[in-house]
Amino acid sequence: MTEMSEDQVRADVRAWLAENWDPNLGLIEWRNRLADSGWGMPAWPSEWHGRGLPVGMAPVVEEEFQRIRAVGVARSGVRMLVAATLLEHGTEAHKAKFLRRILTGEDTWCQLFSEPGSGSDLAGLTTRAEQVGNQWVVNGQKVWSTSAHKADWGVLLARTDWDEPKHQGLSYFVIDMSQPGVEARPLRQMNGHASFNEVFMTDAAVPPDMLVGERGEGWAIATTTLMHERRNADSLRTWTTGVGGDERIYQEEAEEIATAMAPYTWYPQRAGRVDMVLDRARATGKLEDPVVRQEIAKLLIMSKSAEWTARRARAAQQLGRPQGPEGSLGKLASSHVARAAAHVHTLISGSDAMLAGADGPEDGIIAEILLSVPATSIAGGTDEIQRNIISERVLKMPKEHRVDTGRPFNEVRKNTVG
Amino acid sequence: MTEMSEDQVRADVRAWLAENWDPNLGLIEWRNRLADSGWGMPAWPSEWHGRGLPVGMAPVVEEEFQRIRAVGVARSGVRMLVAATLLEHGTEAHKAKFLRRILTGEDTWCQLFSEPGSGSDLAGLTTRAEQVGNQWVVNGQKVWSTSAHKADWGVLLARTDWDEPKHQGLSYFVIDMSQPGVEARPLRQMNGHASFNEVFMTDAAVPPDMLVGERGEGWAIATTTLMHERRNADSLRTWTTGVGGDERIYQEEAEEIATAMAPYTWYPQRAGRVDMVLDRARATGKLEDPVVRQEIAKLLIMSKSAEWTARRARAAQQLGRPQGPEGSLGKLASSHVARAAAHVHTLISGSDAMLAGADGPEDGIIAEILLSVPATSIAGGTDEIQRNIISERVLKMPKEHRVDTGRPFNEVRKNTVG
Amino acid sequence: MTGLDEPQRRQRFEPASAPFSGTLKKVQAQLQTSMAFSFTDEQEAFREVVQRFLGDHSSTADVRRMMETDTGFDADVWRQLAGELGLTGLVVPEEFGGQGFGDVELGIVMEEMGRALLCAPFFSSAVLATLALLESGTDAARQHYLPRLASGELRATLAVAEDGGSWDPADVQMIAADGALTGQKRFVVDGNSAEVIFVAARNGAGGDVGLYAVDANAAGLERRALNVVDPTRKLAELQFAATPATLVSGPDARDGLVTALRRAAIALANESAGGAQAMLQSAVDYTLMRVQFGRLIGSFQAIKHQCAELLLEVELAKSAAYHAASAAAERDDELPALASAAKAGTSDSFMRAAIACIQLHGGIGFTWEQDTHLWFKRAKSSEVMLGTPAYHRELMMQHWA
Amino acid sequence: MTGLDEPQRRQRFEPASAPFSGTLKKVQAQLQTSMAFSFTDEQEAFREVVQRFLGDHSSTADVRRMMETDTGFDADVWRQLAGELGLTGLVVPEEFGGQGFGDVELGIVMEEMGRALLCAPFFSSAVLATLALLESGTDAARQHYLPRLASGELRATLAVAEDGGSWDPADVQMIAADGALTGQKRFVVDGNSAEVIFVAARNGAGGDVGLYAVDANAAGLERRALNVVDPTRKLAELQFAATPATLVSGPDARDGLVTALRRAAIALANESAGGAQAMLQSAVDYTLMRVQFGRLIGSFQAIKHQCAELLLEVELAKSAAYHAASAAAERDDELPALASAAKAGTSDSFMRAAIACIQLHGGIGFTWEQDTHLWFKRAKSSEVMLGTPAYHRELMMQHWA
Repeated sequence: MTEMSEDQVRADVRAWLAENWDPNLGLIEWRNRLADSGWGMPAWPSEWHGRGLPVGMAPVVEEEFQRIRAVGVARSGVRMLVAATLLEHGTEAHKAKFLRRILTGEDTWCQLFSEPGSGSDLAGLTTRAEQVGNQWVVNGQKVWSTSAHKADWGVLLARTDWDEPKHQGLSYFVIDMSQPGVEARPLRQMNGHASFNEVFMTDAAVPPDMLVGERGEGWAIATTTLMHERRNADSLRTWTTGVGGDERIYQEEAEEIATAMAPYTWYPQRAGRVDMVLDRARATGKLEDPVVRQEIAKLLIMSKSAEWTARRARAAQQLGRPQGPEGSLGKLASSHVARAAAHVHTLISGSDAMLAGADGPEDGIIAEILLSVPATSIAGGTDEIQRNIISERVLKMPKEHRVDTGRPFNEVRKNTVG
Repeated sequence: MTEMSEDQVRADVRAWLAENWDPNLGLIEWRNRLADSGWGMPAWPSEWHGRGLPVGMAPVVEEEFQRIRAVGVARSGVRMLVAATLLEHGTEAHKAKFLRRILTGEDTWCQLFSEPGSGSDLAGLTTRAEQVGNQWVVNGQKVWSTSAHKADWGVLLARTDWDEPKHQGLSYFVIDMSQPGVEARPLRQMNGHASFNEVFMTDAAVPPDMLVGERGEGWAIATTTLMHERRNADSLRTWTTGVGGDERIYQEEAEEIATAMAPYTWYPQRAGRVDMVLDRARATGKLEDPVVRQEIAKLLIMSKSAEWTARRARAAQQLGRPQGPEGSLGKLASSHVARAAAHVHTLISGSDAMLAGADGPEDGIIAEILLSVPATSIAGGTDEIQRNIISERVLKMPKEHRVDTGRPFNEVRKNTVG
Repeated sequence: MTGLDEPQRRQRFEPASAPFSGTLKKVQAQLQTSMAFSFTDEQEAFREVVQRFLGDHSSTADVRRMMETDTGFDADVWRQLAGELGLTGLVVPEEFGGQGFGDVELGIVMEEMGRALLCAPFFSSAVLATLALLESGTDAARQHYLPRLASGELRATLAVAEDGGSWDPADVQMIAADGALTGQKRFVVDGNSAEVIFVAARNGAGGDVGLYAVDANAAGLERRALNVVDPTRKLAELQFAATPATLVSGPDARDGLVTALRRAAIALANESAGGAQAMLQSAVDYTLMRVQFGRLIGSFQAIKHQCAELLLEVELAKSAAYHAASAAAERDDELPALASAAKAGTSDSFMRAAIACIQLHGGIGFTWEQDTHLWFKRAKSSEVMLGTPAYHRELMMQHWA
Repeated sequence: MTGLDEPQRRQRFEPASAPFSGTLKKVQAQLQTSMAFSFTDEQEAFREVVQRFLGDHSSTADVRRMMETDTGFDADVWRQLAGELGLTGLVVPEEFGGQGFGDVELGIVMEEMGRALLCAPFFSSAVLATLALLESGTDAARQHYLPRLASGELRATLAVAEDGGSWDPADVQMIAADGALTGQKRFVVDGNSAEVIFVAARNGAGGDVGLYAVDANAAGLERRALNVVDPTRKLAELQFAATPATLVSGPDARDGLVTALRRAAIALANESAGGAQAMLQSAVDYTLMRVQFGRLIGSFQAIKHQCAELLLEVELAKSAAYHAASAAAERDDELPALASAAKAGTSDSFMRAAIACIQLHGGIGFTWEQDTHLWFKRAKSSEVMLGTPAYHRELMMQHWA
């Protein structure tokens, strides 16, 4: 592949779009054209629905799509993480079978990693995959899988070797979610939403060719996925800015977005909605209360300082400077901010803090904040885990004494759950 | 010894006092009479300056002393703890040599347990006592010894056996503080007071008969002392309520008290002086400030709740009920109260919080609070140690993994200090 | 159960060590002479009876079942609680068919109910309505209502707060005219299921606040269940449109209502102390069975230290609640300050304990299936019910400073 | 050092993700267009120069030596700091013989001085007095004083606060009449050693606040060192009795003084951020060499977690301080709010970091011999200097709400 200039790329994509873009196409038909041409994922290899362009060219292509409001490939859920993993670790058969339908949105995927027992200790998982005859037979329970009840396929981490140390006995599979041995049940949260599923696998079957990578490489492969997850944490924002329009393809895209976003409606509330505080205080008259003013000020100082800290980290990164401590702190800071925000919202709402839904302040948003904020200090790594990471990796303090690594998993005390 | 009735005891002491009490006696002369008669320590054995009465009779005797304002035995400093230890573990020679002069106040004692390195880990001490010829030769440094620069004798904990586990290699000695190998230097604190000493021992000599108990029993014996210390933590209050008067003995007692109390003048400030908060707020006009009022209210609720909790513990004890969790919490609660009080005093004082001594609010008391409060969460067991104790002993959570016990002390990493 | 509140059985104490200046000296003098710092053996036995009853009838399965219903309680359990245990008449004097006990025993019951999260109209009927009648009702009204309230036969509630959400009778706007009420009450506990509602209303604009009884079936009364954060405690909005009402207090019921609400705040503080205790216990129990990284999570020092701080928090809350109940039982002068101190202190502690309990459970603690959120929601609602902690701290300062 | 504050070198950023309503939107718009979130390479190099200088001249042994003196500084070090490094003229425009740098560079210097706890009249002379002249002085006064202030030849200070301890010029009571001042100023930083004192006083009772220069040797001026909690920063009380004074501002200097004090508060915030950083570093270093129970205490999880929280605290403080300095350099509209946010945030953080540092040192941390108390005392004095955190939070709300 020869190097192409930005102008050349721009000209190429523009020409192709002029030829092919039609908002009256069906969403899947259009995306098949993207997959055929490679313009949907320009940085992917040309043999797999891409054009083999440098990653830096992707924004150029995106700009041209946006200019004429052309729709891109499907991006919701874990599909992009799965695709990246399969591109890196999958067989040719995997790629042929799955990549196109990931891009078109025809197949939906879920991630089956966490278990009720695993919590902060993912590698301690105990879902079992055994070779029986010509198949893998899977038994176990997974949890925190978004949209598993609608998924066609799942990526599964299961223990295949119990005599290996905990990180070495895991394998990575693709599992067919439509089979009878797999049951996904919605898992309701304390705020009433059910954004996640529990997935029960009872003698579920996985054909041998659905093992990704080698047996025992599961942890290494899953770590790739998790790294993609971290890197793409912000992508939600990017792909949900559907442009909208009356034509068929925009209607179909809007529907797809609505479905994909449904589990996430409470996420902004989880962070505490600091943005609502001043308006709420003004509307309730509490902005005149010196005690409330102090609490608001403390919250705003903390929240703005956390934001500025994140920007310092990003600025250092963009300047290519060594990562300072400020980068590792965002998660922990957000817990403090969310908790303080819930406190301030309660202070502002007074008796109204007892009310939810249509009876509650801001049409129930305040109640949703109060009941969602506890997730911030847990989801994606508890505060306790963050403090471990910060003290060990940033402050270089001694690591916690481990009793669970370096010996056969069979001999390690297993994770339990309440 | 036959059982005596309360009335009989009261009649006896009253008769004896009528015969002997004379406020124009010298303090030491009078106390020698107490030691001879046994009325100074009625619960001590009759062969050692006591009367062998049940402990429950002591208050009866005390009442009779108070009724006619008769002075008691010397009680300042660590003397009573030393006396209790010697009574329990000392030889007859120890008792003959030391007990009387402890009671008369002629000898002053200090405790040489803590070391700069020991901190929370007293048993890790490294002061060395070696048998050289017919003597023990002591080398090492002690710290936090109150009034060591004025002491005639010290009780010393030193390591005699380095191949034993840490708690088993310690021995308990009495050391002559007046010898050249012992140097006591005042240790200044951040609040400017010097209530404690560092004690440097360089080839200090201890005759073999000044070993208390057996070699290697030091930890067990010191634990007795420390238990007495805890039990007598409140005794300071008791014995400092000198009645006063013009007669010779009262003058001498007042002088003795003033000397003994000198290191403790800042102790009330260390606890945060919650009692001053309302008056200070009133005097500065800050009592009108709603924000300050909230902080005062939080402090008072916490402080009163802590006080009520202590009373619940005492009530349960007095009723002979099993000790509830409330008993172990006082120390940790006092740290929170002290810290909150310092915060509130700063809030009330504003710019004046920068000023000390005669320029500072309340003639420097506020500054002394601000600079003394940090000791509350450290002295007598840090907050961290308290949380360990509470979680392990009260909540029955697993004990911290120990790497320093059960093997020769020589192989254990030694305590270091900054 | 006779003699439960015999003052002579209580433990008396020596003076405290730390000197307190100003008005606090007076508080302390009170403490020295009249406050109890331990429960009597009879009170402990009583607590066990209540505990056993709630153990049988208020499992979290029961709580979950009841919280999904409209009325939010089980009529059978209510009958037993009233009949067998006599709890509904606990603080009703014997002359009105009650048990004649005091605020300490009420505190014990509320603490245990907070621990077990009982779903029942106890707080609305046996506390709020009963205390309002006791503190401000006329003799006739007491004769009329108290026996049936004591027996549990009648379930009533108290309606004070309106749109602004204030429980200070001075803020009441609703007006009674010609024996009828017009206007709105909000945050009425069990307002949708109570059979009689005692309503604070003014005798004409700017008039004194009186207490009025309204029958649940009265003409012009519309009741609507509010959508609540805490489904274990039902709240309602009541619309009155020329609804017939009977004055059941003297012409000025304000002082009586204020006292009733203070005693109710103390009862609520004891409930919160019980809730906080349940959260601590649940958190510690969980850390002692949950394994992560091959170890009980309760063996991690950071977890141990959090639990130690939580224990302190809970014990301080209990002390404040017990002490206030004791003050109420003794009709102590410092009752207003101690009630507010207890309300503010315990609701902060309960909230913090619930937050910590979820945190120590990790992801599972955020699920509906796990029980912690039931207490978390009660903590959130008790935090602001009868006034926020900040409001009560300010009230406390008005009495102590 | 040219180009230290070239705005085009600064990093620009994309819009923040979280939407902010009301006035905060405006704050955010500002951020997007003009704020810097990283130091330039030149600024980093400048920081190293300052660090090296302070490493050589402000060890804790130096600090301890200087804090025991009356004037509280070393004249030789002052001369080098002024002459070789030109720090005394850092924010003085080049036309007056200064370096012409801005608040970001001033923040860097103050942060490093806070870290090293330098004892010198930098804050009084090069910050307070210099900024007061810059923001409110007449051209003649600037011509007269700034060159000598910039060269370090002259040490001046600013006297605003009086008995009430307020730095708000609106609270100034002192009256200037017939070219002379009468009354008292307190909390004057280095007021006992400064050669010129710039005094805020009213032109007659109820008159506007002007800035007056008073010579240290002027008749009727009595200076008395105050007994201070923080011996590394000297304060004085000044008594004026018909003391000759020259008006050096226009008739109404209030706005200029307010701006000068805001910029000084930002400088102080950066000093506090440096102090907090020193406390964190000292605490972590100690836990990594101190052994207890056969282990480094830094291996105890509870200690590790405290240090992690402390790091967060310190980084948030630094961000607030840096951001406010950047806003001041850009003369941003939000300067008043950001100055108060930085002052409140950093002084709370510095105090908490100092408390934690003592705690993590254990008993040794409470001794005079160990160095932590030096920063602890600075933290306490900076907490209330130029206004308490509560005062600044209220100010911030007046601008943002």
